[in-house]
This record gives sequence, structure tokens and C-alpha cells, in this order.
Amino acid sequence: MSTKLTNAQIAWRAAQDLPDGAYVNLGIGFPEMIAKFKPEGREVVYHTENGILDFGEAPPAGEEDWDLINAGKKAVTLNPGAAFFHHADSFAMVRGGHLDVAVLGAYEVAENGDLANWSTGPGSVPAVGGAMDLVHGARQVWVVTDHVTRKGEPKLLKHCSLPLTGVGCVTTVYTSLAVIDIVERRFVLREKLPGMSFEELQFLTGAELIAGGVADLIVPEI
Amino acid sequence: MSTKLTNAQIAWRAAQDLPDGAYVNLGIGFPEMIAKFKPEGREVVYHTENGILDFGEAPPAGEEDWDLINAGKKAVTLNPGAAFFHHADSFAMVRGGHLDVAVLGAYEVAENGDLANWSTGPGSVPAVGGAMDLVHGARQVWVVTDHVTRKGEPKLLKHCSLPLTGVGCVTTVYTSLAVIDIVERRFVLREKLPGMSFEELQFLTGAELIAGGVADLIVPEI
Amino acid sequence: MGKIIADLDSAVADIADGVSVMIGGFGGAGAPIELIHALVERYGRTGSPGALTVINNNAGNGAIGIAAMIDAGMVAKMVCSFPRSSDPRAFTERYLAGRIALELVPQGTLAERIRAGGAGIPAFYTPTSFGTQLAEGKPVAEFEGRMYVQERWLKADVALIKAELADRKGNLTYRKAARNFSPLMAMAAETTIVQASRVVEPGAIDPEHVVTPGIFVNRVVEVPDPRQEEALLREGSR
Amino acid sequence: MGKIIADLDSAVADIADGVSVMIGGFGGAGAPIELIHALVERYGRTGSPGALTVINNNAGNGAIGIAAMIDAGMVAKMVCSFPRSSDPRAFTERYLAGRIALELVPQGTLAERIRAGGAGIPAFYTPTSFGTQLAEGKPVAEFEGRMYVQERWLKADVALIKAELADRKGNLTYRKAARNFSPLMAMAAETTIVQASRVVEPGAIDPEHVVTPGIFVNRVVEVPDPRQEEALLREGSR
Repeated sequence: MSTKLTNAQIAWRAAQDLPDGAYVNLGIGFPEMIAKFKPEGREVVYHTENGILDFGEAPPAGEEDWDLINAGKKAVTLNPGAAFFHHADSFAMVRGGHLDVAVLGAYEVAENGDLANWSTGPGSVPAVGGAMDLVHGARQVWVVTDHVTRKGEPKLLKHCSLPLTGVGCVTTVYTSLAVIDIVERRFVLREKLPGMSFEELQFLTGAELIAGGVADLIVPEI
Repeated sequence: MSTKLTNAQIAWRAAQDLPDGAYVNLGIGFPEMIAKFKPEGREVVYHTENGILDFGEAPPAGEEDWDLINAGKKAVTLNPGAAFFHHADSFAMVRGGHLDVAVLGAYEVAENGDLANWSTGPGSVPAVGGAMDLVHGARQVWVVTDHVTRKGEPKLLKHCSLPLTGVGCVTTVYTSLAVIDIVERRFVLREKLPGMSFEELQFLTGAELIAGGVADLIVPEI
Repeated sequence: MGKIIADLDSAVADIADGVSVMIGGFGGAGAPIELIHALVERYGRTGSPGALTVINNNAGNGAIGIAAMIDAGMVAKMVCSFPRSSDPRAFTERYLAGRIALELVPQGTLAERIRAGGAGIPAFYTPTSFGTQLAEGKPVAEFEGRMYVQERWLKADVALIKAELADRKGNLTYRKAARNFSPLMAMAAETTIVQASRVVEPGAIDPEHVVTPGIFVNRVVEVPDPRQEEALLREGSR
Repeated sequence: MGKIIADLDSAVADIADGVSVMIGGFGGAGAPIELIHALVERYGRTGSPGALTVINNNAGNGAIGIAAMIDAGMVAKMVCSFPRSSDPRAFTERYLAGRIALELVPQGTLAERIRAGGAGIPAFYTPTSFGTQLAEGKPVAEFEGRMYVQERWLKADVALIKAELADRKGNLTYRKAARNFSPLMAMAAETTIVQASRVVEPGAIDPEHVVTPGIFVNRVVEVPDPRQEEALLREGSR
């Protein structure tokens, strides 16, 4: 086992927690990968902000219909039972609490559930999309992320330093090293890589980890 | 010519002012009669609060479809180009200023445009329906009414005494004696019955009438 | 995703005392008569669910549908815009006797409050009712030189809805003006229970024609050839 | 009720300098390329309309559509949620040079503000953006123990919309996810101008399937086989 999970392995781990019958929004990019690893026999309906419920996989190359895309502007297909709707209805689903799970990426997550994932500060073109709506709408907000930045700095922090996407919104973080629930404004460790000690993980985490019954984080080679 | 117009004649007079291409909501009861007198060649699209645009006349007796009704719960038909929509969309049309004209009945109208038409005060079951929305949404709000109550008291007043439906909302009043525009919070007389003097009409009106270029109010026998 | 329920009794079996129930329909169009009567029969059998708050545009007609609920004594409060129907006896009797409460809401405000409940909007401003009795006690504010009233969202524990087509995933279509409040109520209720004239396979409803997407629907029971409230009243059915 | 306009140039001929223009589409899906290009050509010919405020989810892609408007120098301000498209060169260049203004709005708030504009709701409360930079300076309020931000309606002088079918009375349908913001923008603009792939007789669209009722539409111009922005970009069209 390597010293940290790949993005595909993080996505696989998050996918194992998708509830049967759930309505789920997968954020653009890395979170989209989760759909590939949905366990067999579990029915999940995917929502995309731009007005589709129950879309399916990408079509074969050359068969794209560019009026049938997801929020990441990638071509998709429809499952039987799909529906189209306009943007206000789409965000009524989001803001109105009708989604079971939204999954996003993160620059930083704070122990109280604050999330920063939309802006690295001044100097670039800011863009927010639907992230600020998703974090305050879905019943559960999951983050998938590397445990640390490229420079090795913790991404899980006492307080976020970057502009916030939402306040107290994240419920679970699936990282390259651990699965951590946010409970009563604390990081509660649910699973960690078996090869890593609690102290090592704490060292790579910017706020206190609460250890309950910690299980091993085991994923397949992908 | 009789000393006052019948309801049908009031409806006929109001119908002459329907603009070509207008979207119009006719209130339950007396105002509904206006549709019958729409001048030939003028295209008017009727809206009903319960979710139809461009409905037509009543079907023949025995051919009613009770899922195809207007706000007065009367059976209607559809014109080509009709559309169904839900109640929030329907009142978006109303509140959002998309209707050209709404026509309502009245208990009282004040010279500043206040309207009372939903409640005669305590002691009965109050019911408001869509009236309060219509008076604040349509670009023009017309009232069709007898000029006086059954007891001969003025219905056009300095101030309303009954519970208000809307504040400063009425733009024109078509009565059994006159056509009166409300301009800058004053009753401006546009037409009166030819057999009646200005002083007689003023005597039956509870606030000052402003006489501009007053024309004769002439309607056919109906 | 088992949204299809075998029978009406099962569909309404867990509705509890004291909850709020949105009921679709405007007059007779869209009234889910069979669901309502299943609830009335359950109340007759078991004495539950009682003390309900019912949200509908009207307050019952004749002695069927919501009027039957009122006559049975299940309804503590009505939230509606127009409690004077063609035959509002059931409500009027109890209201004048002080045995049922009424929250009167302008029709467009009622629709928008329900939509707001479904869309996660806790409050909004509307010009409707400004300066009238129905705005008393509500915050007002000026925007761009005009006065508006602040209204709150309206949610419910349960919605009872009549649809035309439903698929296994809960996607719905409606029939003509029977649509009215139903798509909004489906959004605003914790549990949305639908009687559909026909249950079809997923994919049988064109994705372009779905009016209520399945995300807003919890239970669907098929009721072929449903009764129509207005038609029943005109037949003299009571 | 003459809503059908003979050609694209006539359809956009009276759009004035300095107005606000809502443009339908999310990425390439729903972008009314032919209407936009008619406007760009008019600007090239006459120098008008300039100084526009453009409202769209994105801020243009490549060198066509909204990006062509920006490159032409017609756009003073963008209101959008996501100005970083796959190829946002046109906007990025001008923005970093301080030659175009940006109002960044969360996507759901953008949609709801436009709907509010069309529905006569001057302001509403949303949980979105509470506690973030994008809520700075906005009123906040607590409802039922949770904090919300007050947002205002968004209206426009003109909307440019791409539809699939349109009838003479202005009823519209859309194609798949090309629907997105267009039904909302049609409600919120003083003048709604539509390019439809096919114009049909009133009655040809089933009243149950109308997405945008004609009351929200002022002008319709038929554009058979419209170009699709994303497809053009992938073909390397600039």
C-alpha cells in the first residue's frame, strides 16, 4: 500500500458511502469521478445544476450532443426517468434541501465545517459557480481532497485563511489519508490509512483530531 | 336611454378600451362579462389565476371538462396557442407586471385609487382569492361597478371605509353613469351619460370630479 | 428507490396527529379525492390523524374531499385564500362556531410562500396586501420607491397530490388546470404522496415534459379513473 | 399580435447603448449565437449598441458569442457566476486590464434573482453566500435560528433567448439542457427576443408542454439549424 491514496481511490472510498436511493450532486472535476465507483445495485440519481436530474455516463466520442451537458460542460447521456428543468427549479432542489449529498473539492476545510474552495484571493479572475448554493442546500456536504497541499501544508485547519465558500457546512472529508466527520465543530477521525499512526496524521492536520473508534481506511488498487 | 347602464352595458363600454394584443385578467363574476363584448378583430389573450393563458368561451352544456376551469370555477375551452402552468408561474405573470389589464368589481373606490372589494367587515367568512395580487400587478387596473350602492350611496369616495384590497391601485372606473380615470389621486371624468348634468353626477359621487374634456357615454341597447 | 405504494391506505398510514397537510387542487380540479377519503376513513376507524392544519386554496365544497375532512372533525386550521366555495357549508358552520381556525392568505402570496418553502427561501417581499388588514403585523420595506410586505415561507409535513402520469422514480405530469398548486406543494412538503391516474415505466414520460421531477416525490399510488370533485358535486354526490 | 420578426437584424435593431442584456445559455447550451452575432455586426457597422451590461452564467468562450461581444468592445460589465470558461481569454484580458467590470453572483442566487425580477419580488433571503465575501454589504437576517442574506431582484432591458419551437403567440419550448436560464430571463426582461429553430402555428405546441408562455415573449425570429457554441469551438471556429 502506498503512503497516500490516489484521487481515484479517494473517489472510490467516498462512493462506498452513497446511500441507496440518494439524490447526489457531484462537483466539477475530481468529485465527478465518484460516479464511476458507485457500488453495484445501489440506485443513485445524479443532479446537475444546469437542469438535469438522472443523467448517465459520457457518450462515446463523436456522439456528443452539446445541448446535453453537465455543470462541467461535459457531454452526458440520460437514464430512463430523467427530467429537464430551468435553473430556478434546479437551485430550488439545491437550496430547498432536496439533495441528499453534494460532493466538492476544497482548498481548505476548518474544524467547524467552514469551506474555502472558490478563490485563492486577489490577482486572478474570481469564479464561484454553484458551489456557494450547494454547500448550504444538500443534507450532507462531502469534501474530497488531498490531505495536504502540494507544499505539504495541512488543508484541514483550525480556521480557513482563504475566502470562504460556506460557513459550517462540511459534514465529511474524504482525504488521501483519512475519512473525517465534522461533528459539533470538531474533526472526528473515522478511518485512517493502516500504515500511519494517529500522531503522524495529527501532525499533517491543522486542528485537533478527535479519535473515536478509528477503523482502517482500506481501498482497492485502482 | 335609461337613467343608468345595465351591467352588460358597463361591460360593453369597458370592452371597447381593451388594447389589441393585450393580456387581460377578468375578475370572477361581472367582469367576466367583458369578454363577450370584445370588439371584432382585436386580439386579446385572457389569463386566469389557476394556470391557463389564452382560454376561450364556455363549452356547450354537457361537454364541460372540470379540470379545465377558470378562477370562477366555470368550465372553459382553449384557444390555439393556450398554455398551462402552475400557480407560482401564474402569479409571477400577475405580480411581475406582465398583464396589461386586470378588471375587478368594487364595494368602494377612493379618489387616490384605493380599492375595497374583498370584505364587508366582521361577521362573515373572509375570502380574498387573487384580488390583492391582481391590483398590484397589472399595468392597468379597471373597476366595473354601479355608480352607487343599492341604497343610493356613492361607491366612489374620498376615502374607503371598508377593508382595503389595495392602495392607490385603480386606474379607471367604468360605472353605470360614467367613465372616470384616476390621475394623480383625483377622479378625472372622461365620459358621462348624455342625459345627466355634471352637477347631478357630482351629487352621486363621494369625492370631487375633475372635468376635463368630458365626452358622452354612449352604449348600445344590449 | 421504491416509491410505488400498493394501496391508498398504506400511502397515508403514517400521517400523524397535528401535522400540516398541503392538499393540491383549485376548486375540484386537482383535488386528490381518493387520498383524502383514505385519510378520512382512517380517521373514522382509528380517530387519527386529527388536529390537522390543511393548506389548500379553498376550504372544501359540499361534503366530499376537504369538506369531508372538516365534517369528520379532523381539521383544526385551514390556510387558504378563498374559503367561500360554491357550497362551503362544512367550513362555514365550524368557522362561525369558532371550532376551526383560519389563516387567510392572498392567492399569489400563498403560491409564492409554498414555492419559497420548497426552494429554501425563508422570506421574500411582495407588493400584495401592502396597506391592508392582511399585512398587519408583518415587516414592510421600501424598494425603489415602492412599499412591500415581508412574507415567510410555508412548508408542510405532508402533501397530497393528484397527478396524471407518474413513473417509478416519481416524475409527474398533470392534467390541464388540475396542475395549479400541486407542483409547488410537492416541493414544500417533507413527504409528498401522489395519486396518479397511471403509473408508467421510467422513460415513458419525455424528460422535456416532466412537470414535477421525482426528487420532490416520496410515494406514488395508482388510482385509475379517479373521481373529480366538481363532477361529483354536480352529480349530487355528497 | 405580430411577434414574428422577419430577420435577425430587425430583431435587434432597436437595442440601445448602455442597456442591460440577459443572454440565455450555460456554456454553449442555449447560447443564441445568431442573435448575438447580429448585435455584434450591428455594432461593427454603426458603433452601437455599446456600453452594455451583459447577464449570463459565464463570460464568453473562445472568440464567438459573448466573447465576440467583449472582443468588439461592446460590453462594459458582466454579471455572471463563472467567468472562467474553458477558453475565457476575451473576458480575462479585459478584466485584468481593468477595461470591463464584473459582478460575481453565486449561480443559484443569479437564477433566483432573475426569477424574482420576473415575478415582481424585489428582494428575498437566501442562505447562499452568508459569511462570505460575496455577502459583504448586504443585509442579513435570522429566520428560525439560521442566518440568511438579502438579495435583490435582477431585471434587464432586453433578453436574448434561444428556443427550439415557438408559435406566433410566443409560446416556447427548449432543447434538453439548453433550457437553463432562458425561461427565467424571458420573464425578467422588458423586451424578450427569441431565436427559435422552428416557428409553428398556435396550437402546434401542446398546452401541457409549453415551457415559456407567450406572455413573456415579445419577438420571435426563426433561425433554422442554429449554430451551437460548444460545437463551433470544438470545430476550431473562432
